[in-house]
Amino acid sequence: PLKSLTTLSNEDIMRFSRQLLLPELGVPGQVSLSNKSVLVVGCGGLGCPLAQYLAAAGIGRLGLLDYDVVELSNLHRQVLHTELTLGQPKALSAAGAISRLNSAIQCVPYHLQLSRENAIQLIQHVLMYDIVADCSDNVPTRYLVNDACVLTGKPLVSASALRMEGQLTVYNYRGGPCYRCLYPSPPPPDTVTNCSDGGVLGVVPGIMGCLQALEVLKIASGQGSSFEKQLLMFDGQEGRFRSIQLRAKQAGCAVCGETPTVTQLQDYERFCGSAATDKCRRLNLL
Amino acid sequence: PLKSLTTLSNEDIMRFSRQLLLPELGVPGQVSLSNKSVLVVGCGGLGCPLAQYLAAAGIGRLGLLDYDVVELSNLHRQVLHTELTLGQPKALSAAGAISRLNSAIQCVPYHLQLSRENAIQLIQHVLMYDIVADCSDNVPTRYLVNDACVLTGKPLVSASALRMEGQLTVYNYRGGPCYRCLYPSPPPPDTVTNCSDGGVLGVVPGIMGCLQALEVLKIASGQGSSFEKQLLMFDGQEGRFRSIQLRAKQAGCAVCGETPTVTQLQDYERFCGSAATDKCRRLNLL
Amino acid sequence: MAAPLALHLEFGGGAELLFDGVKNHHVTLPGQSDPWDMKQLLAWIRGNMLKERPELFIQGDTVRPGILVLINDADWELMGELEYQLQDQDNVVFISTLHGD
Amino acid sequence: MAAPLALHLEFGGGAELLFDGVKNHHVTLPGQSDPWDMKQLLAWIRGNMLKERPELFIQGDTVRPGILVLINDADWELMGELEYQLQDQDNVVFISTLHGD
Ligand SMILES: [Zn+2]
Ligand SMILES: [Zn+2]
Repeated sequence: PLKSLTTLSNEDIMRFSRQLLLPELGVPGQVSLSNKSVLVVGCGGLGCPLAQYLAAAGIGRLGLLDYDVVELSNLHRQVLHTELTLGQPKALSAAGAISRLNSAIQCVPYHLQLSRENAIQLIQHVLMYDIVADCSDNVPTRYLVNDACVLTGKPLVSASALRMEGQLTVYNYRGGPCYRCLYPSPPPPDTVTNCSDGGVLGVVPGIMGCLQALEVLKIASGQGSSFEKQLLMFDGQEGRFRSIQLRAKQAGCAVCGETPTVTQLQDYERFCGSAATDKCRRLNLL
Repeated sequence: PLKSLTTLSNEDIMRFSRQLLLPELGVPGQVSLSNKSVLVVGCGGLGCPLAQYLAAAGIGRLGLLDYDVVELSNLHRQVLHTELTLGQPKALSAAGAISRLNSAIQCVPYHLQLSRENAIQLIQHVLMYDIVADCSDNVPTRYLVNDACVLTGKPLVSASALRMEGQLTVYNYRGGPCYRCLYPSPPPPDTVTNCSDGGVLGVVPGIMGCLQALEVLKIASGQGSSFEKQLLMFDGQEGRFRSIQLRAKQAGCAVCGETPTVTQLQDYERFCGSAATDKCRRLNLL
Repeated sequence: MAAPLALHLEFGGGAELLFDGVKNHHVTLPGQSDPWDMKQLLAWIRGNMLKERPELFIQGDTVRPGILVLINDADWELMGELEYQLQDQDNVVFISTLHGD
Repeated sequence: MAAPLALHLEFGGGAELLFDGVKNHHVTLPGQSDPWDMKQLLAWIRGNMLKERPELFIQGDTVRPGILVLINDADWELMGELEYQLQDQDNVVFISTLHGD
């Protein structure tokens, strides 16, 4: 756990002066940010802007988790990586960029493919963080991260993007639903499109990752979120946002319900019938 | 002007593969992006994410204009700058970061304080660009940039952010209003708050700059914008977006109307009664 | 005998690709003796709008996993799901969950 | 004699700071013989809601430069500006223009 600070250094006061002026944040909010840790699952199109703005704002510790290495086709949206870090693990490339922006942040890279085998390890990682941000690129990881957050009681700020659309919700927070409450069964594998298949305009995950960072900062500073029972939908082609009122936490949910059947992490690739990566191409129908 | 490309290189096809898949963009849209130039006025909280995503997406040339140097209090929101570029002109610091992300972009830094004296120079700069993005931090510059765009016939994608709120509109585009159509008279100087006075949560200009980049990309690729007669308002505290229908271009507008009185650039500091910087503190009332 | 029902149907998140890529559809359901409910609307969409591979949209008598249904900007779970009785001018959205980064 | 009028007034972009920092106000205008218009609403706000320095909000009989007025999510220029006749349950927004980066 982070050592608990109660004041800001003179350098912090200079660096954060423009946000210390905000009545919604102020010194107590800034101190709270510096005592919080956030696990970022996925250092791609969402994770890059998210980690960038969390580090800039002074979150105390960032865990950066990714299984992948930087490829040229990532650079149109994964803006922490550069031509010089092609081939490097994304978690390391992102950590390097973060420390150039704010060297005071504790940055912990995890170059790790999530699987049944390292599920216990993941739970232990999640336990060490206050908030989890799901920036992953595949369905099995989204169920895995959800279940890990419910089992450890952590709020999950989740965003996703594809083509010119994005979605954002906060799960498992203040009586709101978890991912499984909304989606008890995984989608049939041949209906799932990822960014490799369907494409994505890079700035769309940029917008969604920034919005995700804002909700993390609001939770971390004690303001609370606007999205624990809401889904924000963005259509970039029409330039349109829509907020949807979501169901409450479901009594019958397999993981957060009254009589849960999921009490430890499972084999999510088998559960979803697909791999925990966005690499292998599938039927490109939906 | 940019030399006109008609095809993509193999490296471009690799780099942009995920956005080439989009039917809204495709190869013609990508070729169009690579033939377009964008002048970014202000390399601060809006200009940084904007320039980052325009460069990542393959805009052919970026002009980066700023009068200021990087300070520690900028780093919570101006994410192209780093601890290593403290004290450097922002235009240069931003250009360096941009070329690490995409070395094929022509990046032209202008370290320049806009004033009556260099107005002719500004008009000549604007003439060389296809689209202008207003990311500036003060009222006189917003009128100056507006008038320069109207006089040269360029679309102006304008965003602003303060505290936890943001606003976005596209001016002077396809029959929509210009900034003066909406605001014929400048606000009294003692009602104007800037980020130095009022503060800003860093990720709020992050969100607005990304949204601004999306509209620039839509215009540059031929999709057109959603905001030429609309104002997008964002309230970050409530997590709420709202789209407002705006007035049409005004026949009586002093610069874009039927009998314009503003036919060349003026003294905007005198017109507004305030300086073209966000440095000098003013009454902190609104 | 109830009057015909005008609805605004929207498809998003990729679900529109099953409907010729068109996101917005204004449809009119014919008048019938009982009120229209969501279950009947799904059957009507299957019979009148879905061109091919209906199993990518409907499984059994409900939507397939991974599609969220919204009635007038609220999760249909809050509205009674399949039993919700449609009103004239209702807005019904079918949104495919996104998973990309 | 027209009935009292319930309005939802919103202030944003900093304009709320003139109203104790409160963005949302539900107000009821008393019944009067003629319909209420925007000009009268501004005078009513000045007399009943503005605590100090009214010139930061109102100049002459209209809002000061740099404040945009929206009636039911449309620019008031489209609605007749000061002459617009208010309806019960109207939503009126006063938004201060932002200039920061
Ligand atoms: Zn649940
Ligand atoms: Zn005009």
